[in-house]
Amino acid sequence: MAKGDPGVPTRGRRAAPRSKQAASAAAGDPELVQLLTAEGERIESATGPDGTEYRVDFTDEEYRGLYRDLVLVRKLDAEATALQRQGELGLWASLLGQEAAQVGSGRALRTQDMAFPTYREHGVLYCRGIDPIMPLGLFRGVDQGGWDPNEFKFNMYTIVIGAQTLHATGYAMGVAIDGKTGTDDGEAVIAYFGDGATSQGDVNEAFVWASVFNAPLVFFCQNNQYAISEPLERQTRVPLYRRAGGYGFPGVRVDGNDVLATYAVTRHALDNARLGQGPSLIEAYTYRMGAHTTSDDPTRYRIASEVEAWQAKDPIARMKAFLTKQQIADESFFTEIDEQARTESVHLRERVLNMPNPEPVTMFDHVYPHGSPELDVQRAQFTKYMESFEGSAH
Amino acid sequence: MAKGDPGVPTRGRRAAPRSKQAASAAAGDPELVQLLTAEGERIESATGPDGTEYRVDFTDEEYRGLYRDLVLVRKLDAEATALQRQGELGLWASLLGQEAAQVGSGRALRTQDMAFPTYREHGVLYCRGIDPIMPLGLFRGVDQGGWDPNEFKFNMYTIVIGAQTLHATGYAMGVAIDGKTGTDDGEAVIAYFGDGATSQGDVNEAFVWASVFNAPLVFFCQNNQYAISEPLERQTRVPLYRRAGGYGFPGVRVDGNDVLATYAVTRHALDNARLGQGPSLIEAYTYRMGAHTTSDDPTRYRIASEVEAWQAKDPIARMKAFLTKQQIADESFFTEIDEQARTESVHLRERVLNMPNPEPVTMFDHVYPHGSPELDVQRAQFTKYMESFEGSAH
Amino acid sequence: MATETLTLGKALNTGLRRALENDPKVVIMGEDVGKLGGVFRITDGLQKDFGDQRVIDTPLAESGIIGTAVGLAIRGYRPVCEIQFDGFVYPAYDQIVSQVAKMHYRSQGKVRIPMVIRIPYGGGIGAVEHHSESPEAYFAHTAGLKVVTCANPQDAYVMIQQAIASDDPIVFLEPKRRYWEKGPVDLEAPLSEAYPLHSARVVRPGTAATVLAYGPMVRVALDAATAAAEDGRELEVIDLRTLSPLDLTAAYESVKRTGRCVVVHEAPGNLGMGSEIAARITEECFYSLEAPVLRVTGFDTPYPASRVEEEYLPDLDRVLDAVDRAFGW
Amino acid sequence: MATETLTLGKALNTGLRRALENDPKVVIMGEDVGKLGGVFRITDGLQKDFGDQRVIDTPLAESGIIGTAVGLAIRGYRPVCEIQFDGFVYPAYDQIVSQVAKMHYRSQGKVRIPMVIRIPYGGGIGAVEHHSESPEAYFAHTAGLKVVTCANPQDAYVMIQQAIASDDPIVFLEPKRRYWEKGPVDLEAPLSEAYPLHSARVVRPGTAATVLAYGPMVRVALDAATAAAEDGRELEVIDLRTLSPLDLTAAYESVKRTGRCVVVHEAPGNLGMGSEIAARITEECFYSLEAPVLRVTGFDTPYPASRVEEEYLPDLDRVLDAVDRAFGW
Ligand SMILES: Cc1ncc(C[n+]2csc(CCOP(=O)(O)OP(=O)(O)O)c2C)c(N)n1
Ligand SMILES: Cc1ncc(C[n+]2csc(CCOP(=O)(O)OP(=O)(O)O)c2C)c(N)n1
Ligand SMILES: [Mg+2]
Ligand SMILES: [Mg+2]
Repeated sequence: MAKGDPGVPTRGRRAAPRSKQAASAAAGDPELVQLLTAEGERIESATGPDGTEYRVDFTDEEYRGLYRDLVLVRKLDAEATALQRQGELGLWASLLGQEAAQVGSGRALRTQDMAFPTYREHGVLYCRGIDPIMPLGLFRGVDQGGWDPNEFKFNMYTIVIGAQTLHATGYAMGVAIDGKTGTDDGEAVIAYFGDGATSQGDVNEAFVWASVFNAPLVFFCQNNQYAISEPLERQTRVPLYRRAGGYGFPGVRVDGNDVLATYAVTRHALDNARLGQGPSLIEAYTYRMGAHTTSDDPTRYRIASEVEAWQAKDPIARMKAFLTKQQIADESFFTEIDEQARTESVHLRERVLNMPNPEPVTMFDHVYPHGSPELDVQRAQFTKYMESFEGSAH
Repeated sequence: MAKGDPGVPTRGRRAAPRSKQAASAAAGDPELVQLLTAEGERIESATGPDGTEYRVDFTDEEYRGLYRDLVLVRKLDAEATALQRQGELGLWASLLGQEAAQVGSGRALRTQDMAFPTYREHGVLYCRGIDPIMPLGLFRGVDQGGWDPNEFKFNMYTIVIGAQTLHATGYAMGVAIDGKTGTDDGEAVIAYFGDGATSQGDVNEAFVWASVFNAPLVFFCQNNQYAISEPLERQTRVPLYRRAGGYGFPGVRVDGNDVLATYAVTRHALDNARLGQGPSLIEAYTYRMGAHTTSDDPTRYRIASEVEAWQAKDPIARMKAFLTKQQIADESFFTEIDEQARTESVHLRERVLNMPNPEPVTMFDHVYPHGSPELDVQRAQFTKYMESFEGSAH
Repeated sequence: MATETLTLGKALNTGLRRALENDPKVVIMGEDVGKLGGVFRITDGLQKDFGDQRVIDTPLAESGIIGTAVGLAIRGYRPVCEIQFDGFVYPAYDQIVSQVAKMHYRSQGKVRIPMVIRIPYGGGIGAVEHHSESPEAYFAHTAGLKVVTCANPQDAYVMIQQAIASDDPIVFLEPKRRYWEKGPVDLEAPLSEAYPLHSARVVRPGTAATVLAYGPMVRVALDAATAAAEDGRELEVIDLRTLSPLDLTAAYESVKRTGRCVVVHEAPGNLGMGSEIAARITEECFYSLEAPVLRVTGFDTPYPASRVEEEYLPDLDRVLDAVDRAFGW
Repeated sequence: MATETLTLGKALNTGLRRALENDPKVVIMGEDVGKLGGVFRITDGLQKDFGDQRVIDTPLAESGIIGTAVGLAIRGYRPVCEIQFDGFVYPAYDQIVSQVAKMHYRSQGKVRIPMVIRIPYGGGIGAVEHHSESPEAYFAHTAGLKVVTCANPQDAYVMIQQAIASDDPIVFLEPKRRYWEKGPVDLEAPLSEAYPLHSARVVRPGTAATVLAYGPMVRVALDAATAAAEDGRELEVIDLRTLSPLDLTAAYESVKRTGRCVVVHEAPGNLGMGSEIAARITEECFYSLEAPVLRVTGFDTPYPASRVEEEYLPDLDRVLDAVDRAFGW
């Protein structure tokens, strides 16, 4: 990243006491790493529980780019929610409120890094350069995920809670076996999961394996405070980032509504991984502003005032306040971004409406790389059966 | 427990500095709780990682009782190994080396406490008052465990690694729902498992649940340094007792070859649990002196010198040295105990040799509490089929 | 007689409420079963009325749900576990097949695990992957478990109570696409006089061929029978209700009369319930069969994307096609 | 031709060695597979010769073994996972049925999981609980997985290499009680010319009745055929070898000739391979069958204490009894 503009603190200046205090004030948690307060105040640097100093050093252009990402992924996400409401998608798992956690971590990835998402990482997917229509096929029911994980270094969505953390661990073990760690341009891997997922056996096994094999892996937990209706207290009685210590690797809690801090913390963890220093756990402390999915009714289990309190910590509003105050961007920029987001979402909508239904017979495709004679028979019978309904059957 | 004799330190005398030092000297680990060194020196008290002071206050009679337990379970275990070598058992999982961990924790249990063992807790089983022949049926292949878990408050052996830790957690949740915690005579639960088991999803899920539900449960991990051939480093890169911190409950490492320290630590943890203070983890640091089971050949994966080093930390030898030095017992006592152990093991052997094979038709018993018409048919067919071989078929 | 019209989901909810009322040892546990009332609202209102120690919101861990329920059962409770969707039962598979199913056997009858594992199952609701599976064969193949499934509100109401009252560990499969279908439910008939849990039932008598179905497919089979009747073919439809143990008494009797049999289920055909049923019926009715037992099932692929599930799932046409084939054999 | 006499276990060991030699992407992983060489020594010596990054000793966690192997496969490796005993595969069940089996389908062919899951299975070795199970139906019912099993050293040597070379995810079942049985193994015949992996094989031609078996039961079927021949009855014995997909071509042809069929396996009969095979053979050979397909299987109980396993497991007498029943139908 290039150097920051004069109005923004740059690398090298120490401001540890201020950071601690500000973070504490913002979230009531002295251990929360924060670089941008809810009011849009920049904090020069913040100290993690192991003493690591986190800071960022962005150009104006880069700050504006992060803002653009945040707005775009929120808008595309909102469009998907609207499409679901109109019956165009079967379901949608919105990222509303988690934009900074996703863009911050997604932008921290380098091209060679591999990501393993859940079903909610539309923002990370966007950062990886994947066409945002891709996950809509899954939620529309026309496919089960359309992109090529190896092309974009972004794996398939995983719906079974936690399963992907083991895949990420294995992949990272492979990176290490390949000798692709230990240098600046080494490869790192990131595994996304939620607060609920931390209770699954698989996730804890992933902790064991990553630690024992010193895998170049960042465990990125978006703690959005809920697993459907279950509040965090149903999964843990201590902050989640502390789980890491029990397995012998570092854990850090970052303000997940702060795109700068999330970026800094993730970048640091990824770099450690690529340098061969093994795994770490990031708990991105954030909030699921919407429903769990479009099928969910959160009014049954949480109160409006809680949502309002988090509204005040909105990741985009604080970034906008910062850009404005620092005169990095003005109204015309914001309008332009809104317009771009609108255009892209209209475009998305049009393409979704035109997404064709798959041919029924394609359900027999890709069950096995090498096929199966049994399935060939079933496919043939099915084809014949379907043809029997056609007026002009062969 | 009644008051100790004059030669033994009693409750209330502080000796913290000495304890730390001694433990450190003995195991190279300042965090190891120890009350009896490998040489049989008593340490007045030892401090756990959370500052808890551990001490014991036994009468001579009680010290001798613990010694008797240790010798007896070792002898009975050796007899079982011999029986296996002679083809009388299909398999045996020896507790050799782990007598103190098992007797110390087993004797710390109160009558109302419930234990969930693995397949190696013959010493705990003995302390629970179960006829030591019971597990031999399982290893002989005549049954799959013969005692009544509710009568003895000692559950069935569990072979699938880690599964019983969840059972223990659920049982402990039931204790809490029953309102049987919060008083001196409350109930507590103990779950046994090995170092290898700490990698299983189930065990980590048990940590989550026990913590979230504040279950009156002691996780008792016998770290015998191996899971079959896999050394501890294959399961963790930090001491296992620290795992607990990540879930928000206390963990402590105790010298598992020290029956006094194991007793003290377990008693303390159980009492906390029964008082409603929730779960804790004990790592009993010990060593599997024998093979994993009689099917195993440990010479393939560990060196003799390692075994020898642990030989010097033998749990029985140090207890004998202590009793001798403190004149709590003399040669005639030791001879008497050896004699008693010999008699009991001969008795055990005789009874094993006379254990009848089950009637084949009993394999249809107890599949379901309420039976099944399908199985009734199979049983009837089987009976008829078997009768067709008899000379005097009906 | 207090007959009310209820959805199948509400009938289950009412049955669970009765079970909680009748036995203080009954506890419900699962993800989101409390305040939310479950993602399908089957436990709606129960935590409010019975408290959070009777209706327990759990951490997100299926092995934990079943494993701790085993412990609660050993402690004397009667846990009713909800697995949120069919496709999420597999993390608990080890606890189910190696512990729940075997504890009674292992202990020679000394330990009972009176547990009910409720699983909404099957497709047809336009869901994403893992939300439309039919895992019944995995459980029915497992000795030590019993497996039942309801197809209408009355059965739902009664069977869930019977399952909870039973000391056997029971996998209780709920046809999720039928949760919203309504039917009469007699809320007052005593449980002791109810139709036995592990019994199949003829739900439409007929003479031409026998159609066996269960859970979500019973409606399809009945619809097929109605359509066939218009063509003058009277199909006998049997709702199997219990998948383990299977109750094929009525089926044997029926096939011996009709000579033709079609089994319908959503699960893939290979090693599905249909295979076992076909094998048994062939053994029992060998000389009565005019055609082999034919199976109308999901295909041997993973459950496909929802936009093609209609073609994946057996429907009226495929049932009638099989009946035709049986007649043309 | 370099034919050597090897035990089945040694044949597997040699096949694994070949696979490691031929493809640097092949990695072996599991509990105790390294220094110890596995509890059955199937991986004996391999870590020593190929290093601990090719033969990986893992933490004690089956879901972890399979889950990380999925990741290694995505990375381009070809993991060969050892599950120590049949009864310990269930903690990995979720990863196997929801990930390994479905990744290729989900990704529309973009992601391949060329994984082999080796499982020593079956009883007869006097073991304690969970060490004698036959879980094949659980996998064969799962679309997206292939399932094979070997019955002799030659097949063991070839099939393990074929399975590793295949891009399909394959559950490779090893008949543990046959590990110590010896037979000739041709170590030089090129893999490309070997008998195809997913094909059954007639191992003894006959005319009177068809006996289908696989894995540990092939020997029992052959012994039964020898005994029957003494009574003048020539049984045709087919070693199925592949359980998913099933290859019943030879069986259909055989049953059409013999009119009688007996299927033998150790797993419980209910929903076992025998059910599927019986159902298919009945469909295909309906007019040739003189008796229903009869199944000789383990009983529908958990695997019993080892002192009665001899009576639990199908043996020569039970096979002959079934053949007699088929003749007396
Ligand atoms: C194994 C499994 N169990 C249950 C579910 C159903 N389910 C889907 S999302 C979810 C909650 C996940 O919570 P969390 O991990 O916090 O992620 P979030 O949805 O909040 O992003 C549940 C229970 C599932 N997908 N997989
Ligand atoms: C789920 C499962 N996987 C594998 C095994 C096979 N196995 C039996 S004991 C054992 C090692 C257990 O090690 P540890 O937990 O340290 O206990 P220890 O035997 O040392 O007392 C293994 C791998 C098993 N019983 N269960
Ligand atoms: Mg969440
Ligand atoms: Mg161990």
